[in-house]
Parts: sequence; structure tokens; C-alpha cells
Amino acid sequence: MKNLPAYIVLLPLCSALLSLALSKIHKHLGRDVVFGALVGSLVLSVVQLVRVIQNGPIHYIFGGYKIPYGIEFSVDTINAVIVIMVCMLGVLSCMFAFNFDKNGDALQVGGAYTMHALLVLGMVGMTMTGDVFNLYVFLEITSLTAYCLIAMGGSRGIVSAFRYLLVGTVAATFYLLGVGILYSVTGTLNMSDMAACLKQGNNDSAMLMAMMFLISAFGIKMALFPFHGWQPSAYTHAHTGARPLIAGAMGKIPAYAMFRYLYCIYGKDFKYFRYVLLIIGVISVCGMIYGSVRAMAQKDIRKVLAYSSVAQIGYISLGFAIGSPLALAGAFLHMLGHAFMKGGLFFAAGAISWKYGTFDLNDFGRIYKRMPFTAGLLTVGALSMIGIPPTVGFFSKWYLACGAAQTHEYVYIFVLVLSSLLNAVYFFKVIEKVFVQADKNRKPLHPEGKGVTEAPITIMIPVVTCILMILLLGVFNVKVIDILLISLKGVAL
Amino acid sequence: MMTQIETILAGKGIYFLTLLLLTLGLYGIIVSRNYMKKLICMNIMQVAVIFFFLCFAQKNSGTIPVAMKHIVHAVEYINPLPHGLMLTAIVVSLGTTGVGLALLTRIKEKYGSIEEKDIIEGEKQFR
Amino acid sequence: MSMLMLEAVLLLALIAITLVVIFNKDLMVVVVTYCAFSFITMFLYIVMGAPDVAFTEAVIGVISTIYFIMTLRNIDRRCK
Amino acid sequence: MILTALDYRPGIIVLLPLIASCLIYVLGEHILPNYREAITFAAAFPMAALVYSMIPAALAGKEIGFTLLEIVKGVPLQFSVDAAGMIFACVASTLWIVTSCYSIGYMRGHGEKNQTGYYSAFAMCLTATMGLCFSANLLTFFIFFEVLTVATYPLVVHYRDEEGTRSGRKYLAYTLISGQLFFAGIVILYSFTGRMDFVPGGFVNTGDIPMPWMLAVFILMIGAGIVKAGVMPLHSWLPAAMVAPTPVSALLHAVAVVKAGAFCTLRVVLYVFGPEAARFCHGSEILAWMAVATILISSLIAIRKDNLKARLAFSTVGQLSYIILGIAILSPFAATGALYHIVAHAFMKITLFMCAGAIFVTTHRKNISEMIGIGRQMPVTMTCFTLASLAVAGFPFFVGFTSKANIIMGAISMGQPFFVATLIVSALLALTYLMPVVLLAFKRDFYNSQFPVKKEANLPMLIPIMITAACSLILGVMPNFGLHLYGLAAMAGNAIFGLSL
Amino acid sequence: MRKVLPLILIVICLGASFVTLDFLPEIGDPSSKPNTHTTDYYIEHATTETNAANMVTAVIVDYRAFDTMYETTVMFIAGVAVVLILASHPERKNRIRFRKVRKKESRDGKPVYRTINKEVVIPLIEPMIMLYAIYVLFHGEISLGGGFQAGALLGMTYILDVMVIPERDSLIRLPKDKSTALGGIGTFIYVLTGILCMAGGGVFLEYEKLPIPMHALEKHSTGMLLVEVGVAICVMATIITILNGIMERVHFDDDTD
Repeated sequence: MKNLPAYIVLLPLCSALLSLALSKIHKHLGRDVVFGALVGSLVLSVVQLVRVIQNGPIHYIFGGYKIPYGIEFSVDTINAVIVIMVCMLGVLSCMFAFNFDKNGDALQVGGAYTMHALLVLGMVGMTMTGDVFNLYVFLEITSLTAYCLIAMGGSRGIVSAFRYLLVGTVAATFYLLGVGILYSVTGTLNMSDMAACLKQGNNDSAMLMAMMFLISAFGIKMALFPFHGWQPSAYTHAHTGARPLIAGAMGKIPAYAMFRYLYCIYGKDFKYFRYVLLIIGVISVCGMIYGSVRAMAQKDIRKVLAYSSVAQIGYISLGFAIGSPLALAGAFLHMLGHAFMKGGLFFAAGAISWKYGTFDLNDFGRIYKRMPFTAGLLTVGALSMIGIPPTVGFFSKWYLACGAAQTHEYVYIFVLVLSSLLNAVYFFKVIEKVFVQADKNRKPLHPEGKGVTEAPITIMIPVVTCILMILLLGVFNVKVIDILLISLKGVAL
Repeated sequence: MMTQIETILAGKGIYFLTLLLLTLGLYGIIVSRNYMKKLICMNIMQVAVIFFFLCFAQKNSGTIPVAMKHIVHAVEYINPLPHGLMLTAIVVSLGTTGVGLALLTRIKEKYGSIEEKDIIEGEKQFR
Repeated sequence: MSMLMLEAVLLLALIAITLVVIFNKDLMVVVVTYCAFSFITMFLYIVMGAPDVAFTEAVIGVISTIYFIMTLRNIDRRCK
Repeated sequence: MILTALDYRPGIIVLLPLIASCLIYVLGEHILPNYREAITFAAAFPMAALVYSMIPAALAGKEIGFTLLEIVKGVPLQFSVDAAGMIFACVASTLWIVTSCYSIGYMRGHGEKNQTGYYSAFAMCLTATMGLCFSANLLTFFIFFEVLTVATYPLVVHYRDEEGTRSGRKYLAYTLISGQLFFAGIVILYSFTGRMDFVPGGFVNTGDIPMPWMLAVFILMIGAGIVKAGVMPLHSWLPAAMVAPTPVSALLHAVAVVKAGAFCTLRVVLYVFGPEAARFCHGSEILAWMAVATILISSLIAIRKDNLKARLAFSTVGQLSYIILGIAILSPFAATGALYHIVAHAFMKITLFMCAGAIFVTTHRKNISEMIGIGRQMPVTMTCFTLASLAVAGFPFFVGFTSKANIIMGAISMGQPFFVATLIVSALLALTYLMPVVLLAFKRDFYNSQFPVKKEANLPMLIPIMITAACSLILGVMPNFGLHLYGLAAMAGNAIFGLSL
Repeated sequence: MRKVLPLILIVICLGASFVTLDFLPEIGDPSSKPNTHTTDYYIEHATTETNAANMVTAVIVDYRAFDTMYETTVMFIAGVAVVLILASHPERKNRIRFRKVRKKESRDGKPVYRTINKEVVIPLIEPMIMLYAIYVLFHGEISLGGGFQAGALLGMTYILDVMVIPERDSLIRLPKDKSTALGGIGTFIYVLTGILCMAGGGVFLEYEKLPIPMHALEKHSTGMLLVEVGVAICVMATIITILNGIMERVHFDDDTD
């Protein structure tokens, strides 16, 4: 079991590599292998979390060299949890995608699942890696697969994908530049070694400059407010089967990487740390307001959710900007929670579109009569977005607010309140559409009977699981926070 | 005169020129309205970063990092690590370019043009 | 002329090419100039003592130029 | 709160309606449509029995309850039973049975749609209300408070029409904003004091929070309560929510929502801040004057309303401010009165609303001017209406009298003659807006023209009306009848101010 | 406006960075941090630990082999992505017309492609390129080059072939479904090497634990060679895939003139 972290990335990789070859044998063989591998990864990641909690952080060095020379996977409780989140969303959205690959040849089907597995792999790798350049490679894997999955979404998708490609490459370049600056003053690529080297020397200006590049790089990748331009259209027009994964998990991983840089590599000894945090705080506050305001004006549920992601990412980076242990824990709780909320909402929207082929909010009128379960689950997801207890959205907000109160930054509390009120405006608009407003003439895509007709089971399982996770994370949030705090204790302010 | 220039170059000059190249690439991405050009400017930007890495890997009077029997000291070889990293970066840039070009081909087929203005115009037709 | 001067001159040449790329209206010219760009880049890598990278760039330069030209056959050469 | 005995009953009480709600939603529309009422009753009766079974313990002053889990770091999700919560729980659980019974008659009689959602949301509201009653700390309280906010929304938009949508939005705007501010207040309070649990007499010391912050936190936390209780500048969602079906109005205005607001104010002022801190930061004065203004203004508005339900709604606004005033006076008597007024107002107002609903179902008339002589057709209903009206006006030997007398005594003991005058004037005003209804109903001239036949509403509606009307009479004569509600109120009032019985 | 505003911003940024550029190490300084901290280890131990004279190769396929594995995966992704993007919504009219074999003759009866003599290119240059590619592949550890360059050169052969004589089948004949699968298999060889190391009881990509009866240094060489073969196959397949993908859509106007 000493190779546990390696297996987690190798399983999806191998399945992805062989998926195309296997698809030549049977159209769905590659897909099944990918699904199995993702499930395997999920199981292994849970095992990994248990081991990390029991035995402390795992440092796995590829090639068996000493620590600054080889590439290291360093797994602590935080990224073990995030890996579980990513794998889980990966499995669910893979299952969800089963319904959207009906008309494609073996190459397309196999290729799409290849991309799917590799996207999961990229995110998992980005989370676990302890090497700054390795992070870049995983970042590129994530980006390239995302370009492809977005481009598969149709006519608008290709343009969105191209724009994302340009912006994403700029981000990757900036990241590389930041890494270059850090490497030029430390001479190492290993994160822990780099942290040690940075503490010794007097490199504050270099670090500041690198940090600016890193913030813009990760900001672009996670769609933080001034860098979010690519995001709404990309989330909106991505391939339906992959949209929950892209929207749910993809923005969170760069956020985690940013946390890594801010707190694990730079640390509070950095001279300009306060200023950097202030900058992040200001942009996240702007993002929280801006995203919500833009989301209110949208008529397409995908756009609503995409803009709300801009706001919700702001919550996460706000937690980083506050920096007290509770706020950081809250940010991570929100990261987990939001992944499931957004995933669940996109799954639910996907269920509706599977039946009626529409994402327009005006076509959602009283859809609860036909799909009461989907509607109910959608409502729970939306309530969690607003932050109504006992869903996870409330508790992450609670920790963020508590953290802000601990450091006496009361402005942040009121921004949180304001943002969740703005969230309420457009999510209750959605709920109102689903439950209250009159029917529009929808036409079902598939033949259906009278009365309640839900989407097929492979769509419903992801929806139900995500919403269940929201509630479970909400009710048992203290367990999660305790697990997170094990690793946060050392690094937080 | 020459030595002065060289000191400036060694200290800041080359870095500055590299950064200039990088920012010109960025400027090109922002300013060009043709997606093909944006793609090429993106490539230029990536090249600039590769220069940046190779800049500080140089050593005065160092030789290329292939071990030879009569040279034994580490000082005499140029730093191989950035080279390795940049190989990866180049490969990635090729991959990105390929995907970008494929997207461009599709965009041209769908929208009939790769000018930003036409594409924004065309986007309104599709939902 | 020392190595650093050579690097500076080559970099300046690259910057000039970049300006051509940005401001030229003919995409074919842009692509061919970009080919020249990667050629000079290759030299620069050799000057910087990175023959491996130079080798790769030489190969990649050709391949990506071919890709660009192939794509160009599908789209308009002129750009506004 | 230190618990003296472990007891899972509060948890079961909260769980019962929750399960009922889920069951109704899942089975409701298509699988077992006619089992909605059965499920409701199956939950309501055991729940009421469980609540009643805890009265002896509460009377004995035992603090029973249990901690479910740690809901956020450092704060448990804790349920406990104390006198104040017990009162509210008794009222709510009793009236759930009554209202459910009435709902059957109303919904059947009126041929309503969307009954699944209605019963489901109704049960959910009860879950939240019971949670509010038994919460042992602020966070638990807040969680159920927000659940209540959301669970009421489907009831407000029940008819799914334009007007319902609009009032639904209004309702959400008011309650969500105030709820979020409540949240901010809780966070800031917690960061200053590090405590959350309800203590009779409050845990905030005057030096805990610097002064301007203290008032700010007080106002933030009070906001949620007074919005739900409909105190005057923030009341306008309440009349708007009148579009809902009558049992909902009864629930909103008599049982769950508005009372939850009043109860929230009570908890915040007397169990979190405590009399001293509240007086110290001048929050209680602001609250008291707002309540006074509301009592007078709402009564004046009520006189002008022709729609019976609207008139009752404004009456509610005024009556609830009695409770707020009783809390804000900060004396043991007033607190007892305020708590007992929760009971009193619940029984009186639910009777009135149910009468209005019965009239509507039977005759399809909403306006008072159309009801002249209706006493002929529906003598029982109108008799009950008369009884309840008298109770609202505070006639002796009615339930309203006991509570108001206590509040007045509190005001006198604190040397606040203006409050006394207000209460007396408002009693007269209540007579002014309710008596015309009664008088017109029994007006002889129109006996034969408009309502020739004697035709009461159906039995499931009539029986609850009679029960609640009887209750408001009996509890007026014997305040401690049955459930010892007055005793509980007095206990709570004394505990808050540190007096022994 | 659109052109000037970014320019101003960029000039400001450049100015600011010019002022603050002091923190970067001086170029060519052998004692600067990046040239000493970890590098010395690589330079001094590359030959003895990994049996590779070319330190760059030692770094990329031994010390940082994990990176290179994903670099190869990136290539594979690019290939699959191109195929998926260009084939995801097939439209008849935009589908390629595979070039018909037609005699290319201009009006006066002379062939069009006179500048490139295919009799020279096909039998002479292409085998040489391929031979060179194989040389580069197998000598990656002692001299310049490696799997990637070899793969690219092999891909170049195909490109050359296609470019020179479009109507003729290439030496390497790979339709896109096969080439993408081949790319996957190439990367899988890489992964398999690592897995073999794990099977031998080591960590992932620890060549010393390869389960083959050899000397430790030889194991390193073998491992690196396997890995490079995988890289070469993947890169070749990907380059061919991308080219095919783009070429499929091309209308050769001058074919039909």
C-alpha cells in the first residue's frame, strides 16, 4: 500500500490511455473501463484519507530519489479530502454522461471518456503534487481536456473553448513565469524545500512579483472576479455530460493551489503578506457582488449558475484573504460544498434538459409536476447556495464569518450577508419558476407517460448523491472541519 | 563601452528584453482581432517564458550539459534542470497550438470567418 | 562579440518579428515570419547553451509552421 | 445550558413532523393522495402527547434535553425544555391538530389544488416551530428560524397566481434580509462573548461589547424577530401574505410564523442580552416605542379595512406588538404577560381566522360589508367569532384579559404610565374594529333577505372553531386549566428576572 | 483606444518591472541559487546514478520522469482533442474529400510539382530521416535528443510524405482512430514501465527495481529506453493525428484548378 497516491493517479490515466483502443473492440467498453477506474480511484482516495488521518501526511517520491531532486506527492488531510471530492464528482459525472453519448461513433465515445478521466486525473494530480513544475504539467492536462470538453458542446462551445484556450494559456504562462522567478531565487522546485529556502533569504520583492503573477494565473484558472471573462460562456456551452464536472470541480483546484502558495510556500513570514491578502480580499469581495448581480439578469439556468460560480469562488478566496484557521477551514468547506452544490444543480438542470432539451428558465414553469424529485433536489441545492441551514452553504458561510469576526474584519461579514441576499434573489427566481409560475409549452424529447416521469436512474443517482452530500457535509461539518484543521493548524495566521 | 553594455545586459538587459517579448505577445493577444494572430502571439508569449528560464540557467564558461570524461566539476556544466523543464513546456505549447488550430478550423466552418467581430456577430445566431 | 551581445541582438530580432506579426495584415506573411521566429529562437537556444531545447524547437518549429499553413489553406489569408 | 436530565423527547418532537413532511411530499401527489391527512394526524397527535408529557418536568424546573451533535465548531445542536419554550410548544402542537382538522374541511370544501405541497410545507413549518421552541442555543434557534422562513414560502404562494407570487417575493425579501442580518449579529455576538446558549436573564454583560457595537448587534438580532412579528415599519409582508388560503393565514398569524418572531425577540432580549444589557444599550426603549406606535397605528388601519381577513391581519400586527411591548418593558409581570399573550392571542386569533374562512367557504364572501345578517345563517360560527372578539378586546373572563392585565401591571411597576394608556386605548380600538362585524352579523333588518337558510360550514371546520373559542373562554376564567400555561409563563418571567416563585 | 490602452498599461508594467528587476540572479553567474542549489546534485550524480551522459535526458526521463509521463499524456490529449473537436459534429459538406489520384499537369504538359523530386525524397531522404530518428531515440542518453525528438522526426517523415505527394499513400499509414489509439498505447508503455518498477517492489518509476536480471545501472538504461520508446510512439502518433485532423478539412484549391 505504499504506492497508494500513485495508484490514485495511475488508475484514471491507464483507463484513459486504453479507452480509445478498447473502444475499437466495443463501443462502450472504454467507457466502462473508465468508469471502473474512477470508482477505483474514489475508493483508494477514501482509503488514503483514512491513512493520512491515522499516520500523518504521506510523502511519496517518484523514482525513489531524495526529496528536492525527485518529484513528490505530498498528501495531507486537506488535499486528501479534496481528492475525494474530485473523484466523487468524476464518478458521478461519468455516470451522468452515459446518457449523452447515444449518437457518436466509437471514437467519439471513447475519446470523450478519455477526456473525462484525464480531467479528473489532472485535477487530482494538481491537488496532490508537491512539486511546482509538476503542478504546471497537471494544470496543462486539466486545461487541455477542458478545452476539448468545452469545444464538444457545439457551435458556441468552440468559440468559448478557443477563448478559454487563449486566456488559459496566458494563465499557464504567467504561472510558469511566477515559478521561474521563484526558482531563480531558490533553485528548487519542491514546495517544502522552496518554502524553507524562501524563509532563509531576503527575497521579498521577488516573492511579491512572483505572487502577482501567480495570483493572476490562478485567478484566471479559477475565474476570480477580474479574470472571470472566459468562464460564463465556457460553463454554459460545455458538453452537457461534462458540464457538472467542469463547473463543479475545475475552479476549485487552482484555488487550492493558490492556498498552497499563499500559506504553505510563502507563509506569514512574508513581508508583504498582509497586502497580498488585502488584494485578494478586495477582488473576492468585488467578485461576490459582481457575480451575483450579473447572475440576476440571466435567463438561462446555465448562465445563472455560471455567474453564481464567479460569486461563490469569491467566498473561497475570501476565506484565504481572512486567513484565520476557521476562515480557511470555512473556505475549504465551501470548496467541497460548492463543488457538490454546483455539480448537483447542473446535474438537475441536465436532468431537465435530458427530458425537455431546454435550459431556458422560462420553460421551467411548474416543472415540479412532472419531475417532483428533481425539483425538490434542485430546491435544496439552491437553498444551499443561498446559505439556508442545515445545508453546507450556511455552515461554510458561518465559518467564514466567524473567521472574519475573529480578525475584526467586519466588512467581510456584511459582504457575505449582502452576497447571500443577492444569491437569494436569483435562486428564488429559479425556485419560483420551478414551483410557481405557469407552464410553458415544453415538448419532451423522449416519449413519456402521464404523471410523474423522472429522468433515468443514471441521471438521478448523481443528483441525489450530490444533494445528499450537501446535507451530510452540512450536518456533519464539524467532522470535516476537524479533519481540515489537523493540517491547517500549522499554516494559518 | 562594450563591457558596460555587457554588465547591463547580464544584470537586467536580457531579462528586460525577454519581458518585452512577453508583453508584446500579451499585447498582441489583446489587440489582434484575428484569432489566428492571437494564437501566434500566444506562442510567442510561451517562447518568451522559455527564454526567461534559460537565461538564468546559463553559466559563464560553462559547456553544454553532456558529461565528458575530462570535465568533472559541476561549475563547468550549464544547468540542465531548466532545459528539461522547458522541453516539457515546448511540447505543451505544441499540443496547445494543435488544439487551437483545430478549434480555428471549426470556427471558420461554423462562422465563416475568424475575425472577432464576425464571430461575435455569428454567436447571436446560436443559442 | 560576446555571447550576451549575440543574445541581445537575437532577442531584438525576435521583437522586431513580433511587431511584424502583430501589425501585418497578411496571415501568410505572419505565419512565415513566425517560422523565421522559431528559427531564430533555435539559434538563441544554442547560444544559451541548451542544445536539447534547440533540437526540439527546430523540430517543433517546422511542425507547427506546417500546421499553421495547413490551417491557413482553410481560412482567409487576409485579416482586418 | 446545563442539562439536568437526558431526554430525547424534544428531538422526537422535532423529528415527527419532519418525517411526516417528507412522507407527504414523496407519497403525496400520485401514490397515496388521500393519506396526506392521515399522515398529518399520525404525526400531530403523538407530537402533542409528547409535548404535554413534558409539562410536569418543565413545571418542576428541571432542565431536560439532549445534545444531538456539534453543529459547528464549539457550538452543539442542543435541545432543551424550559418554561418559555414549553408554552410556545404547547400552543403550536395543540393548534396543529386543530388547524389540520380545519384544513381538511376547508380544502375539501373549497376544492383546493396543490394539497400535497400544502400539507408537506405545513408539517415542515411545525418542524421548524418545534425546533425553535426547544432550541437551547442561538445557533440551533437560527437554523430552525431560517427553515421556518423557507418552509412558509410555499404556503404563501399556494395559489400560484400573480398576487401570490408578488406577496411571496415580498415575504422573502423581508424575512431573508432580516434573517441574514440576524446571522451577522449572531456571528459578531459570538466573536465578542464566545457564548451561544440561552440563559434566563441573558449572558451578555454590559462590559462585554463596546457600546455602539452593542446597540448595533442588538438591533441586528432584534430585526429578524420584529420583522416576523410584523412590528410597524416592517410589517407590510404580513397583510400581503393574506392571499394564502385561510388555514395558512391562521397558521401564519396565530401559530407559527409571527409567534416565532415574537418568540425570537423574547429569546434575544431576555435570554441572550438580558434585562440589564438591554436597558444599558437602550435597545429595549427603541423596541418599546416601536411596539407602542405599532399598536396604535395598526388598530387605526384595521378600522378602515373592509376585507375581513385584512382587518384581522392588522389586528394581528397590533396584538403581536403587545407581546413585544411586554418583552421590552423588562419587568417580571410584563414578561409573564407577554408569554401568556402568546397563548392568548393564538387561541383568539385562530378562532377569528377560522371563522372568516368558514364564512368564505360557505358563502364566498370576503368583505365585511357583504356579511350583514350572516348571523342568521351561521349562528354557531358567529357566536364563536363574538367570543373571540371580546377576548381580543380584553374583556374580563376572557383569555386576553389575563395577559393584558399582566402587561399593564408590569408597566405600572416600571413607572410607565404612557404604556398603560396605550394598552387601554388599544383595547377600545380593538372593540371598535371587531364589534361592527358582530353587530352587523346579527343585524335583524336583513335577516331574511340575504341569508335565508341556516347553513353552517361542514363539521371538520366547525368543531375546531368551537374548540378554540371555548379554550379562549376557559383559559380566561382558569388560566392554569389543563396545561398549566399561566404557571409556566409566570415561572419563565420570574426565572428571567432572578425571582423565586 | 482599444490599441492604446493596453499599450499604456503594458508600458507601465514594463517600466515597473525594469525598476524592480534587481532580484533576479545575474546571467551567467555560476554561483547563483538556481545554478547551485539542486543543480549540482544533478550534474554530479547524473552519470553515476542514471548511467546517462546527457544530463538533460537524465533529468527528464529519470529524476523527473513523472513530469515527462504527463508531458507525453499532454501530447496524447492534444491528439485526441483535435480528433474530437474536428469530428464531434460531422457535416457532410465540410467533410474532407480525400484527394483523388489525378495527374497533375499544367497546360504545356509538364508536371506541377517540379521543384520537389519525389524520386529523391521518398527513397532517399525519408529513410534517412527515419534512421536518424531511431539513432536519436537510442542515443538519447549519451548525446542530444531523446524520445520526443525521435517521435517528432518520425512524424516529420509522414508530414514530408504527405506534403510532397498528396495523392500517394504514405510510408506510415495511420487513419485517425488508429493513430489516437497508438498514441494511447505509446503513453501506456511509459506507464507500464513505471508499473513494472512497482511490481519489482519499488516506487513508481524507480528503474532500479525493474524486475529484470541486470545490473542496477543497466536497469536504469533499460528503463529510460523503454520510456523513450513510449514517448516516441506517442509523439509520432499525435503529430500525425493533428496533421491528419487539420488536413482532412482542407480544400486543396490547387488540386482541382
